[in-house]
Amino acid sequence: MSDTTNTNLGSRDAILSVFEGFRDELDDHNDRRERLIKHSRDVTNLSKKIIFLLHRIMTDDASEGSGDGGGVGVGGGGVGDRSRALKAASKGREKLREVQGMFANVRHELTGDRFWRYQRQVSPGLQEYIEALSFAHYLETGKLIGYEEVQKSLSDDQGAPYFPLPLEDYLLGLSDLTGELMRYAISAISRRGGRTKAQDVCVFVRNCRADFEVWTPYFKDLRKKQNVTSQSLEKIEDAAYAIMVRSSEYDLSPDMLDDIVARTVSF
Amino acid sequence: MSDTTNTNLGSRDAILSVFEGFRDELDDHNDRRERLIKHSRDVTNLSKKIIFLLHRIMTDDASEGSGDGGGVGVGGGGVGDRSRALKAASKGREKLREVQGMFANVRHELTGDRFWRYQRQVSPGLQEYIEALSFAHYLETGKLIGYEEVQKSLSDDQGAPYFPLPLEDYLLGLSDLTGELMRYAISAISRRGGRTKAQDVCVFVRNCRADFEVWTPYFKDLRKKQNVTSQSLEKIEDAAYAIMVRSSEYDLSPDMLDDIVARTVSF
Amino acid sequence: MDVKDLEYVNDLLEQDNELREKIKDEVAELDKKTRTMSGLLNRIHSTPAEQMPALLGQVKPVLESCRTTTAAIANVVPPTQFWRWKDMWTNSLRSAVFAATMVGYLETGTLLTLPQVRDVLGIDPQWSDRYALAAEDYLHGVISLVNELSRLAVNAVTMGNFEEPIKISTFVKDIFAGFSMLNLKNDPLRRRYDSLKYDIKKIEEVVYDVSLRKLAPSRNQAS
Amino acid sequence: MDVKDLEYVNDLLEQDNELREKIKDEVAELDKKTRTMSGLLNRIHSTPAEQMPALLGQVKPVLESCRTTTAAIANVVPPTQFWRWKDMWTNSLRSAVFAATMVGYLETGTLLTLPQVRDVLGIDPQWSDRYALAAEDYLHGVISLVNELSRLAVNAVTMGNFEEPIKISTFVKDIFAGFSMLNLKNDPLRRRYDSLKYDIKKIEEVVYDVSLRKLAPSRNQAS
Amino acid sequence: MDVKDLEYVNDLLEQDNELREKIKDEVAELDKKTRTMSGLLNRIHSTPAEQMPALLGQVKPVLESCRTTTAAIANVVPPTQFWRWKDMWTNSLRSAVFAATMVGYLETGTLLTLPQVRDVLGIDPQWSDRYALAAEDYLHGVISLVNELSRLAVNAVTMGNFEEPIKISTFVKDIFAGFSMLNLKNDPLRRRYDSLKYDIKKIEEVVYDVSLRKLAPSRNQAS
Amino acid sequence: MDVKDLEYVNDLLEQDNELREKIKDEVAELDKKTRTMSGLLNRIHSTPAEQMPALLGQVKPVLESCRTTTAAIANVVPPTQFWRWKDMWTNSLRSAVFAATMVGYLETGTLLTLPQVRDVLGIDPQWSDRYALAAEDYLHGVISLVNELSRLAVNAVTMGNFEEPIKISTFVKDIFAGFSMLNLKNDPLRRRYDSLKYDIKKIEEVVYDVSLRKLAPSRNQAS
Amino acid sequence: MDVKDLEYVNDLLEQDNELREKIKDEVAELDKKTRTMSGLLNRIHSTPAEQMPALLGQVKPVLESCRTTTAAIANVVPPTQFWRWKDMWTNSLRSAVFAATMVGYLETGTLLTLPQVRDVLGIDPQWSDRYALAAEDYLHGVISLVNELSRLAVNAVTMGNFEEPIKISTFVKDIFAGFSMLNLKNDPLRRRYDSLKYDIKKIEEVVYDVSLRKLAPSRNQAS
Amino acid sequence: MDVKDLEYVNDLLEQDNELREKIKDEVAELDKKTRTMSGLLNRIHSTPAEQMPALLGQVKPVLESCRTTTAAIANVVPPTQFWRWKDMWTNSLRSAVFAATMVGYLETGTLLTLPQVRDVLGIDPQWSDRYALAAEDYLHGVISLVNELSRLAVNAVTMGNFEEPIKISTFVKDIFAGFSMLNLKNDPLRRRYDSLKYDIKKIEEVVYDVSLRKLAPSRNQAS
Ligand SMILES: [Mn+2]
Ligand SMILES: [Mn+2]
Repeated sequence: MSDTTNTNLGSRDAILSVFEGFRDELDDHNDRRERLIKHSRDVTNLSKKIIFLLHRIMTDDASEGSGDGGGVGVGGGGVGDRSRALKAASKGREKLREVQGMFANVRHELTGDRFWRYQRQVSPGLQEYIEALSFAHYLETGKLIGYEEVQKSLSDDQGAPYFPLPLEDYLLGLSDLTGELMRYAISAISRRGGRTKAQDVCVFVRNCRADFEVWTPYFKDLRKKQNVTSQSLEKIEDAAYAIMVRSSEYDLSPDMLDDIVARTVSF
Repeated sequence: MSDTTNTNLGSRDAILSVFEGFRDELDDHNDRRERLIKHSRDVTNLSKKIIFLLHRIMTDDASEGSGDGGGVGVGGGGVGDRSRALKAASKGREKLREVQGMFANVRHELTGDRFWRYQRQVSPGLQEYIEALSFAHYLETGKLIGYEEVQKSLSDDQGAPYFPLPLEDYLLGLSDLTGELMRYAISAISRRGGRTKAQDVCVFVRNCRADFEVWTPYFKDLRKKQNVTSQSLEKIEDAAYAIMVRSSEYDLSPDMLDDIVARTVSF
Repeated sequence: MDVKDLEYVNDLLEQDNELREKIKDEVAELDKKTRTMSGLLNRIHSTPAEQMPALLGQVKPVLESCRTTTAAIANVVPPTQFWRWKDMWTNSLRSAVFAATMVGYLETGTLLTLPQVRDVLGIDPQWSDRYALAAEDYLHGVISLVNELSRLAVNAVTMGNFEEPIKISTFVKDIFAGFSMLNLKNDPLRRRYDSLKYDIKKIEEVVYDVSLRKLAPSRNQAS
Repeated sequence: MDVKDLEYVNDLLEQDNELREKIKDEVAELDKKTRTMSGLLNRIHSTPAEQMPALLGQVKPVLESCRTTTAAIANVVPPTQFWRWKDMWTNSLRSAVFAATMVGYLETGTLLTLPQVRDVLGIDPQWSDRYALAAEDYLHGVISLVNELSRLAVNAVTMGNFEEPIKISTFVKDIFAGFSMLNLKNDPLRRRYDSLKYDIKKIEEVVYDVSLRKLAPSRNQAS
Repeated sequence: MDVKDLEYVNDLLEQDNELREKIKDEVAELDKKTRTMSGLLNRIHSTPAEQMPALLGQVKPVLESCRTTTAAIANVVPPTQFWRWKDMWTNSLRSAVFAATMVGYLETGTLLTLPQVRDVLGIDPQWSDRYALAAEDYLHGVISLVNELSRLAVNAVTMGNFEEPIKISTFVKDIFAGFSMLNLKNDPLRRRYDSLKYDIKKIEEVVYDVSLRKLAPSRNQAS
Repeated sequence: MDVKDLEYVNDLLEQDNELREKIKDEVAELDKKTRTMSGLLNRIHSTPAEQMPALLGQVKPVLESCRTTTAAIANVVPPTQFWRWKDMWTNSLRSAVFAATMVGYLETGTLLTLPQVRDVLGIDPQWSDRYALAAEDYLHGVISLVNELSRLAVNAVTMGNFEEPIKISTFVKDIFAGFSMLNLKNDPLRRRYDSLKYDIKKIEEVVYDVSLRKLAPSRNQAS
Repeated sequence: MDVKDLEYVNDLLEQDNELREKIKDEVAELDKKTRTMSGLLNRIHSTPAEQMPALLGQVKPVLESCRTTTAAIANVVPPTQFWRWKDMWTNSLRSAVFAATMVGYLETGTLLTLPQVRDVLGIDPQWSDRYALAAEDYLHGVISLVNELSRLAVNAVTMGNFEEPIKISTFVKDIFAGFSMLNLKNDPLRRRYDSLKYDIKKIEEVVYDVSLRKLAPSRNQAS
Repeated sequence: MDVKDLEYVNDLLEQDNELREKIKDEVAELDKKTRTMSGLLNRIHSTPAEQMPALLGQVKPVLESCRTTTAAIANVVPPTQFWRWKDMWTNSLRSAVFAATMVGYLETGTLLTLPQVRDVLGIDPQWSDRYALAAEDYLHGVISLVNELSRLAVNAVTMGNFEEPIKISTFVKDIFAGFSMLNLKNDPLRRRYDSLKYDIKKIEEVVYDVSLRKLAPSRNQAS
């Protein structure tokens, strides 16, 4: 707040000096707002790159090595897919730490009541970060990341949050995840074991959509994002359907079918 | 352009190495684009501040000193107004040099064919700069700044332009000037001599509108801006009308009327 | 989403909703008060100078009663969440600032400072992360004051008070000089600041009329 | 605006307009050629393998003739203004890239590199600030190639060619791996890249059908 | 979909269409009448006080003839469907309210109440589930009245009638004070109410001009 | 504006506000129920045929509980004001129609008629001036049913149920034929009806895939 | 504005209104017929080849009856005003073109030319300044035909008719090649033409499915 | 698609394209002229009464030169296709009507009738199926005239011409009364007509200012 005196403003000079205080305050506010907008763009860009990185590792044939197979996370379907998912998650987390560092760097701009003042500026980057983080988390655990875990990722070593995580940004960030999962499922399909993976993602996204539906009355952007989720879900369902139809003509297990195809291609 | 080899892409490895080149190129492009967007925001902000500065000096009673009066520029109406206009222009130019410095700083990002590639990113700041520059120029000379003079202001000491000045940005920047002139005329009216000033601005803006009309078919944003100019012009006309109506009841010169009013106020 | 997380999110949502309802109720209270004050202050345009104190005597108790509502809102808002909920009461608060500064002007002829308005409305500076008077809101209230004073300048003359416009003129020009020092974005404050110029112009016209009626020869002998 | 400035501006405008008209004419020429090639290449879906060389023999002269048009455009565009006018021919150029890479694939089974396409279309790298093949346009052309190859995989089988889908599969997967390396914004290239996944899926289904028809036991004896 | 049910549904849709057409015709009738009245009432701005009764003599028969149309609409609308079709005549009805209250003001200098307007337009309170005058529509009509009176204040002075503006000023301020006691939602009515301030300001300025020049006999009535 | 008339008007406005709040609360209740049903019915896409009865066993109590809410709304709405407040619950009611007809289809393979849906939802035809099921809303609910069934056709196949698509195809084509006999205006209903074509096309493609591969026992029923 | 001129202008406006109403009525008639035909032609997707003639026997009388409506519209439109009112019937006319060409395809397997369609619909070429079949509308109708044939290809296979898709494929590819020779502007026609590619792709996939399973007797005809 | 029919269709499309280009060129010519006239007429706001004839002396040759362009367009448009291409010049033609009626007003103080404007612009009534002045376009031009005259009323006073506003007031009210007798649909013309009220209000306020201060000699003519 401005450092005005407590006497009436009876003269022009008094008014001018008071308004000088307002000017400094407004300039300060605008400059900070600008800095946070730029920061948010940077966070968005880096987060988008991380999402591409995760996709890249998951579709990279070269990294298809031997793995532990099975487990809670993603990629239980094919040999090596599980290890690939873990590799992706670990590489992703490494990069995500860079983003977390960026948030740590603006922590001082967002202390006290300031965070809520600048939430609209912080929000775009924050949501994109949550999208990337939750993608990595899904690859690792096959689950949706919890609110507290996201908040923890935005806290210092002592566990003190850089700023409070708005529920809205948390949910909208997660909602965007379904679009990436659709892309992931569709690319996976053309690969060995990808058919099972697509089914898993289908169930997962269907549940996301159901869970999020309850919250649509509370956040105006969520309705729109739910529509996108529905479209993504239909794409995954159609893909899963196509697999079923193709394989249903034959009396063989999916694995055996995969083997036959693999043999033909590498004749 | 990417440094691809001249052999066919027959293997996955060959393709990957070529696309690695594309990735670097695209990343480079996106990063540069981001930098220029940020730069443009900075230029816009500083230019807006300069416009406020110019208004501030022109309405600042304290700086009302003795002046040379008359002359080609603005403020010929009242004693001291001319000197105030010169002071505003000179302070404005000082600040405008800062903006010019900012353009000089990104010169290397905009060499060769790059300027036209990033024009859309540079444009918002550039137009706001031209608005501020032309305002200072108007205060100093009472005229519209020429294309070549704007281009010169964006050139180094040897006269080499930092980048070519797009005609569109030049005209759209000038078109915005009329809005500021409206504000200037309206504030001037309540001041001694301001009535003549308002008349001058009225004629000036009316001519701007007529001159620009010819170019509306060529630039799609100009039509919209011309509408804003028309509104501004009507506001100035209404103000000039009000002066005429009020003073027409009396058989005295404007100056004498001003004197009587001044005496009453400072009774 | 696993059940624990689902419940966690639902709990957070529930808390926010309750909070929103509570604030809404308190703001409705504040709103009622500012509406009463606007109604009363609308009468200044037909109240002769000598009856003004009586009118202000009606406004001031309402103004003072705002302190209770202010405290009630401040009590409900959680620490650091001032800006989160602020939109809910912004309009009412600006009206309250208008009322406070108008009373201030009518009583003393000067502009109440932001801290003074804060005092009048009972906003404790220590609540700053829960309930505060932001500079922007103070400035909006002051612009409303000027808007209304340009009307008053006209109506005062109608009631035969030829000094008021001149007083208002000086007062408003000082405020305008203050506003000119700000660097504004293209936001509502900027638009309202632009409107100030028209108020000043109107007031100057009244001053002009009043000055010349007394001293200058008229082309027609209208009276 | 004083007369000198007015004329100056009008002159600049006039020059730009003339330039635009000139470019438009040349681009119309290029456009006509790419349309002819698209028409011819549409026939690959019903052309048996042995007649393919004859078909390509019809396409190649048109492709080569693009060099003249290319040179004509490059001659008209002023130095450094490549990006200023590029939108006028972007679509046509991408179609030309598609035609060039399709011919390349059908002849050699490999993907022409950007410099190779540049050569085919007669784009001199030294013109780079007047007329160049931007990476983005090359990539768009390649995506069109993949779109069309997924159709070809289907139609090749209809014509009894069971090897082609497998060849296409390998080729397209390699290209996809390349695309996966890029960091794309939410732009048209990104949307078309997403569409590649469906092409690959379609091709894989064909490969799947073809592989299993030969080797796996069917539930019904459909044939 | 079984045939009987389908016919049932189709019948419902068909009946609605017919009803809509019937109402449309009656509303067109009402609309014609309000347009005639608007045309006539537009002349008040150039009609000297002494000729006003003659002008009102032309408007009143049209106003009375609205009763027939009103009854016709009420006859067509099925019981309980008032709110369903109301939008079709809302604008015309508001114009009729405007005409009725304007005539009322010009004749008696007072504001017709909602029940009085209902009587004038021949709306039977017993029709309330088919055709009624909603509070909202009454208020919209009154706001139109104020809009037009601010114009009249200006034109009366032009015609040399210096007392009318003062009469209008008192009348309008009273209405404004009434409105400010209503608890309006944030809807079109609210926005139009906000616009009343401009009308009042304009009227105050006319009164100011008249007072300043001592044109009206008893200046102090303005308060 | 005289005080009595003012109070009269203000009372009318106040009553409306209270009524709106009451209806809002009841509609929120209905909304919660339809949302729960949507959530449950979303599971049909992953529920094998044999577990469907269990799922419906979860939906039906919720569907039945709508009767209470329905009655509650009907109680709040004043007689004759059905059309005034209808917009507030239109969306929820359409969702309820969807849920009712979906349960109907899954249990009996037939389309519930409008009166049947009315019964299921406990809408008493005698309330018609307070709460009713308009033909338009019934049809919107049915279109939502078709939208969802086209998805179900796909997902049933994924779960290995090859007969469902054929059943759905017959059912949906019957509905479509019914719709094409209605005389629809150019309104949202019309647009949604047009969109049905895409659903039918999709279902036809599923039936095609199943028939082509002789996956369903009695293929010829599809015609 | 002098009275005579005013009446002149008002007469012109009035005549237009009447004319518009008359045309509207006739177009409603045409619209009803095309809707009936669409309903009947929708059955081709479930009608076995041997029953097709019977179905066409139902469509053709309706198609012929269009001649009367056509003549009626042509009678109402004043000479030289074809282009003024054309928008009113464009959609209906395109539907009629679709019906005519669909009947033509089903009966003869060929595409009716523009003059042939004109004959079928009874459009006299001499009416060209009142009622004509513009090239654009003919082409829109033909695109609708292709859209529907891609659906038919799918459904024919479902009904066990494996030769129809191959026939359709040849027919549609021919049309597509024709379209690609037209010089289309960037308008709705262009966009719909672009969408043809999806239909062709779908048909190719059906032919692929049939060929792969050796279901059709003479597979090589597909080329 | 048989080649002959294809060529026939392509020819039709090609002819339309050429025609469109030709008309475009002529309309560009007309457009240039109306823009020049607008530029010149813009000066009326700063031209004292005595210099007005000189200014009109500059406008009139341009206005007359429109006849050539008019004839050129009429020559290009094929008989009976007036309504097809009309949209291309509507805006320019309305500007020309504005210029013609403005010159008419400034010279004679009266409103040119539609046939008079047609004469001025050299539109032969016998061309009615190729090029005509529709009532709608005439009225749009007249509304633009009123818009500009309300500005002129203001600026004339600024230049010390106190009689012009009174002249304008009478002229414009006459036009407004004329418009209010037309039966306008709910279209752009209607909306622009509604906006005339603002122009009239503004002019009335100017007349008010002039009358109040007894600036014009014969004040009572305003009524
Ligand atoms: Mn994303
Ligand atoms: Mn500006």
